[in-house]
Amino acid sequence: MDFSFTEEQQMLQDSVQKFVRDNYDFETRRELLASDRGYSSENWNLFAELGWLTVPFREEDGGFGGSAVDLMVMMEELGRAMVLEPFVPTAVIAGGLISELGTDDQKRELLPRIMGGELQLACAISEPGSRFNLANVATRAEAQGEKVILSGSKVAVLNGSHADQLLVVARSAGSQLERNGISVYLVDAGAPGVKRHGYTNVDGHGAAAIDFDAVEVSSAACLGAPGEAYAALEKVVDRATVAVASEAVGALDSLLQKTVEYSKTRNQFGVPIGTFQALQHRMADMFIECQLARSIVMMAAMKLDSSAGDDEKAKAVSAAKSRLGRAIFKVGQEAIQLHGGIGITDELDVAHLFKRVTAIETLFGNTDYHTRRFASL
Amino acid sequence: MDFSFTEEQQMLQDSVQKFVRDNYDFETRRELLASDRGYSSENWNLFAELGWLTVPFREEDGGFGGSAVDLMVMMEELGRAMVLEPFVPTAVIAGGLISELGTDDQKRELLPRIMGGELQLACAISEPGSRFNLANVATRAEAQGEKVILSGSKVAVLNGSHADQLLVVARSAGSQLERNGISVYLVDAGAPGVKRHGYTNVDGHGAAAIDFDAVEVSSAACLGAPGEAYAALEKVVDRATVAVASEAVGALDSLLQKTVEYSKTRNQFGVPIGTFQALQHRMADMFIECQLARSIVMMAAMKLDSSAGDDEKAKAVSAAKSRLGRAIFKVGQEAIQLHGGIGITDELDVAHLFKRVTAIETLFGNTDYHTRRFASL
Amino acid sequence: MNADFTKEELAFQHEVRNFLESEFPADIRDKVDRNIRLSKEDIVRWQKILNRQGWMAPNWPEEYGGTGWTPTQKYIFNQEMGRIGAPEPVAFGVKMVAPVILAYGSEAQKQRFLPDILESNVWWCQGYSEPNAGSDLASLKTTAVRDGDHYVVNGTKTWNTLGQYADWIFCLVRTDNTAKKQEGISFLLIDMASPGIKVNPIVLMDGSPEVNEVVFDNVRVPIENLIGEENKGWTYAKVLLTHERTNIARVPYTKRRVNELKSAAASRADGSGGSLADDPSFASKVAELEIDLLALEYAELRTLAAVTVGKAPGPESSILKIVGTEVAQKADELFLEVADYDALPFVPEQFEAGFTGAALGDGYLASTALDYFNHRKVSIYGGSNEIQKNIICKAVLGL
Amino acid sequence: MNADFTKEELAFQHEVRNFLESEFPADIRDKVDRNIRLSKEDIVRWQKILNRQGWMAPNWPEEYGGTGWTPTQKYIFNQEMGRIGAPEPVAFGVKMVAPVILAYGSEAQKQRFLPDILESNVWWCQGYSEPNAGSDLASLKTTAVRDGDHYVVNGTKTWNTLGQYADWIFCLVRTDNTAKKQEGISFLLIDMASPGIKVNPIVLMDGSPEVNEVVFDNVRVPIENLIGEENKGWTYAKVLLTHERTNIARVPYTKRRVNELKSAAASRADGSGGSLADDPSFASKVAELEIDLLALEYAELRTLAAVTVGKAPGPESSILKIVGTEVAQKADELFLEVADYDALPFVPEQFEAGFTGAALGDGYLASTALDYFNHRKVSIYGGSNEIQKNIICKAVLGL
Repeated sequence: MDFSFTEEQQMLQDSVQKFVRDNYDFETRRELLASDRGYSSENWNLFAELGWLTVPFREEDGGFGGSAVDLMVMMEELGRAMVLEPFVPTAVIAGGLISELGTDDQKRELLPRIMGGELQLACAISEPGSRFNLANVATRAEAQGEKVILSGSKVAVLNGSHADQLLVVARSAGSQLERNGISVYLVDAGAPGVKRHGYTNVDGHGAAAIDFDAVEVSSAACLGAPGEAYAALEKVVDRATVAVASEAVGALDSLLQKTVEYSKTRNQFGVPIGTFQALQHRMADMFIECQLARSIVMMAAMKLDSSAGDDEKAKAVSAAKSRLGRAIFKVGQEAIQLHGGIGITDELDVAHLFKRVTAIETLFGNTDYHTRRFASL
Repeated sequence: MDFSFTEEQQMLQDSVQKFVRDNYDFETRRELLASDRGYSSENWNLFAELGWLTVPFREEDGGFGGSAVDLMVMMEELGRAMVLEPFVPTAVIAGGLISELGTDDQKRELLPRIMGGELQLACAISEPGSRFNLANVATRAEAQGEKVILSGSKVAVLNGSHADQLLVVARSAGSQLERNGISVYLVDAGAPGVKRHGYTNVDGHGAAAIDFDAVEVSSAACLGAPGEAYAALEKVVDRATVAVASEAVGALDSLLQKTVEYSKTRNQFGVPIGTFQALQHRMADMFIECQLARSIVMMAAMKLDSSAGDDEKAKAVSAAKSRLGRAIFKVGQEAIQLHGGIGITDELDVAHLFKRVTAIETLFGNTDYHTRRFASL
Repeated sequence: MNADFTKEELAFQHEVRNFLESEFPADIRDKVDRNIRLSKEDIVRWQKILNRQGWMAPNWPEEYGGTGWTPTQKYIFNQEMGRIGAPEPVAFGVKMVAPVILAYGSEAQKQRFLPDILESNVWWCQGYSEPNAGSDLASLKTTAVRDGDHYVVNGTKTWNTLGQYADWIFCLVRTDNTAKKQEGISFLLIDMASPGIKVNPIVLMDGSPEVNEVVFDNVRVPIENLIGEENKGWTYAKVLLTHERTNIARVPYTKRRVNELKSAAASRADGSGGSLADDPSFASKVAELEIDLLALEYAELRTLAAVTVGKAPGPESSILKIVGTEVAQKADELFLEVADYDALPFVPEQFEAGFTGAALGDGYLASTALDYFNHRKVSIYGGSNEIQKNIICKAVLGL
Repeated sequence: MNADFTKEELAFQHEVRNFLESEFPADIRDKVDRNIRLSKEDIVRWQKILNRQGWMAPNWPEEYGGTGWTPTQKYIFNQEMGRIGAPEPVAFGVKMVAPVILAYGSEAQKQRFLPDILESNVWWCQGYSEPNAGSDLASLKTTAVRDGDHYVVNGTKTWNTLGQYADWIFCLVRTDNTAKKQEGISFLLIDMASPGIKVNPIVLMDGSPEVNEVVFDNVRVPIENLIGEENKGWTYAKVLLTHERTNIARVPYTKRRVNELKSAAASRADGSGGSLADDPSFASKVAELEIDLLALEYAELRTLAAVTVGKAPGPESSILKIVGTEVAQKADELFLEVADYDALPFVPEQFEAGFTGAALGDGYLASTALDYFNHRKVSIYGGSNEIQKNIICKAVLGL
């Protein structure tokens, strides 16, 4: 058992901290939000140059090492500054699926382009009514000779509007709730029959609802063997869950820090509001929530990297996301409440942190979902 | 709609307030607790003289009027002083069942003796494993000619060790969880085959586990028609629920009041602890809980007396008990915490109030049970 | 004590319900049902209908156009309005400035201002808060300096709700800098068309165009627009804040939200073949919310009953503010749970009349995150919940 | 970062588990399993077994009998002790007075007192709190006045746990009335057999014979029983309070409680034909508790890791106290829910060895209300949770 960072992790942390300090103040971020893409392609290229896009990948695939703790270190710092670039959709989820499921040829073809910053990807998982159940897939993949025809509707596709290529989770066999028969296909975002309806989420991140209307792909577009994708999908989504959870840990820390600072400067009744004991104890409660969230997310990342079995890993991730969810409600709401009116304006970074962590509470399964998943494993 | 007390209710309240002021200070109560019976027979006679034992009964049966609001008014005052005399088991539950189910002869025989203070009763309802489900009755009542043979085990029989007679809920037909086939029999506490194991509950109230080993009673000992008792049992238990809930409302008020008073006199760090804003706001939260509990228990009492249908009445009672349960945990725990060490000693009335309200949280269905019952109705 | 309505009360309920069913405009009702933002015109049109019926100002004395209703009737009226989703009249005129004018204004002021409020000819907004005077309202710095028969007003008011529509603003202004902070404040009515007033919109985190900053730069206000005595404004505002707590708990509104929540959950897939409403743990959370709401409703009814027998509602009504906002915010949280990913898209224009883009997700649910964000305000405004607790501690518990 | 135990750590875990399985006396284990109160003899017997193994004082320096374990080894040891239900050594000697003697005592004091602690020959108790000095511990009033080569001690100590068994007591006493309140306090060791000491039991609300008041009436204490310098006692006590937080979160204990809770729920009827463990809403509550415990465990491990790399655990460890007690109390609440009516009987003697009366209800569950009552203390003692929050505010958040 060991709780210290490796030298590489320490360097990674320093590197991300330097980037957000130099490139991601609140005003710069507001400009990005207002831009067409909603994030900066220059930043993305910089991520590639700095080697960050290699972080989720194994060394044998040309990556940094790919541990969950590496991801955690990086995401936490990105979370503090609410970085908008689609690192999780492209590198963690899509990259992760290619890494887990892809043939050697597919990996050789795609992974270097991801790590080089040349490829934006999105993974179409959820469907209307599927909620957080990864096995609930109605989108069909029908084989027709060497072709496969994809039909169905996907929602909440992160980075869906800007991705060059899409990974589509579709059912090549089995009934709607079955784990068997699920496949992942690589589809060109501009392919005939792909209808993207792009929008921005409340946290400023881009997403899309995408209809696949008899979209034709080659059978070679399937990542690995057809019908066998469920386990990898669950594993990759668990890893993405730890990534956004780590991001939230950073964001919650920011919320706490900004609230404490504000309470020291905001005067009411002739004194800083931070001198009111009722508010002090509530900030202490926020601190406790932040520390518990950090501890359990760290636990989950460490478990993913450990020799534990699949169920134990899944259980650790659900424990973390569930506990984090409670911290998100508590710390987020208290940060706004203690800021008072100014806290609910779009002018203040606190409101944006609050929106991002609230979105993360839902992403990849909300508190209640993960509490039950924990109990069921 | 009308929220004012009648003149009779006002007088009843005054009468109980005077009694507890004159007869029920904490030291007197401690002596009663230490006595063999655990309550005072003189007090019981006084209850009869003052007419309190007529409160639960209809005017046509010689009672005071029998409204749930009457009961509420009385129980709240008894609750403030943690009165130990078994008013609920004898007058509200047993008396209520006789009143609801009994034949005219049975009422004429029994009700005047209850109202006169001559009879102590207990109702044996719960069984091992039945939890709060009134239809879960395994105790059998087998007809043998003019006789009925009762066999089974009862637990948590309030006032069971001192009652002169027992009302036994038994199954004369049907399977264990069925509502049909449930009857109530009047049994002499000293009848052959009745084995009482008396004990004191954590709140100082007497109770008993009672085994019925082929106890023989006359078929005339059945209250009303055999097999038809469930609806009346549910109704009477709902009324008893409002009675103990009202008692808890009084006790919670006492807990709040004593906590606020203590906080004004207990000095730490050179000032009364009641000047610490963190504690002040927690006392404000206790006050809010007390008011919400009071409001919803009042609602339930008013609904029981209204023209609402059975389900709406049951739903109102469950709403009240559920909300009260949350108030009990919150106010009780905070009262102890704010008192600090002295609060957990047997010396202080606060600990006794805490124990009583905690017991009430369980009585006739805990918070969770009533939340679901509310949702299911 | 009696929970049943009397025959008269039942008849009144029937009357209100019939009126609302027939007179609440279908197009506005449809917007409410679809969660489309109402326009100023919608609001004014509906208020004029209410006024034609004589029900615009139940809280006013009958001689000035009030209804003369009992507290139970007011309760019934609010229940029925909430049931159908009919909006209450905007509070700033009828519920906030009017009671002050009624209690402390001159007869001339009453004649000049009240009819236009009743008839919705003039839209009022509130000028209390300032950037540095939030919970500590009395520390406000906007000054009104006497200059002949005018006051000259300078300063900045904030959290001004719907000020973009307003014709008039009622303000607390400082008329004496030398007195204790509560004692140098006056209550002034100001025409928003006066030269020197600038309204700057404040964008909230949900993107809603709801609140503003109002800047006063040497605005000249005739002295006849002063209510009551100079330097007594704090007392006027405070007395009214304590007494005018009708429907502060917003039970009818939250009841409607909870009903919408339950029907949304009933038609919402749980992802595993069932409906969310059948999920026992979700059902328990909804039940707790309904139970809280019931407790709140009876707490409010008890307060109303106390008023009936002549008692002032008193600081206990701070409970209604605290619990009313907490319950409403809890409903928002449960909506988030129902909506899952459909809560997330930020397309505020889809809630504006005339939006023709493709709807995202389950129509109604697509506003849930925005509602959750927007409603964080309710525990902050109107005297933050922390201030309400201070009031309970001081005035009720004697701490 | 690595969650896996090393090969050496796994071997150590194996060694500890084997030792406990074979050496933890079966009769004591049976009492623990049946929730029977342990006698003084039970406790001393078990501590002597631990000491024979050399594991009595993992927190001491090796030269005085400590184990030299890494923080991970200590963690493993605590986990294994908790798993089997083996009680930790009573803290007052080995964990509370000993570290003070080790850090600030003279060599003579170390030689005199430490071996008897290690060998459980002397039972220590604590004399910190006083009736009027609770959270404000430094306001204590018990005086020690120098008289020749003795101190004469007068005053009253309270919340003295298991003092009825104690041979010695360590006290904070006031030796200078003129100094600031923290600066006139000394740390004194007192033989409980000294004339003038009276131990009065305090009955707690669960009826347990656990705490006492200790009255000192002109008790003469040799000056060689003073630890360190006169008037420096507060510093000694405080430094140790901050550093000696091993296992303050009591994770292994609560883990065991949660496992007992789950097995109780599994065998408990829900009243409608099923088992309580299958009830989804109850299962969610248990899951939340387990998750909280996991978060707490890793918060503690992070603190231990910080200690390993030489950092003081610091005021963040106040979290461990707060959350550790809250989680334990939540488990008590869920036990109440499992036990329903079986929680209520008050028959404390059924938890004493040799009780022969009829058991009431489901044996183990019959203590649940008493546990719930008794454990209210944990958020009060050892620096109340309010004091811990004050520490966080001041030392961590800079408020």
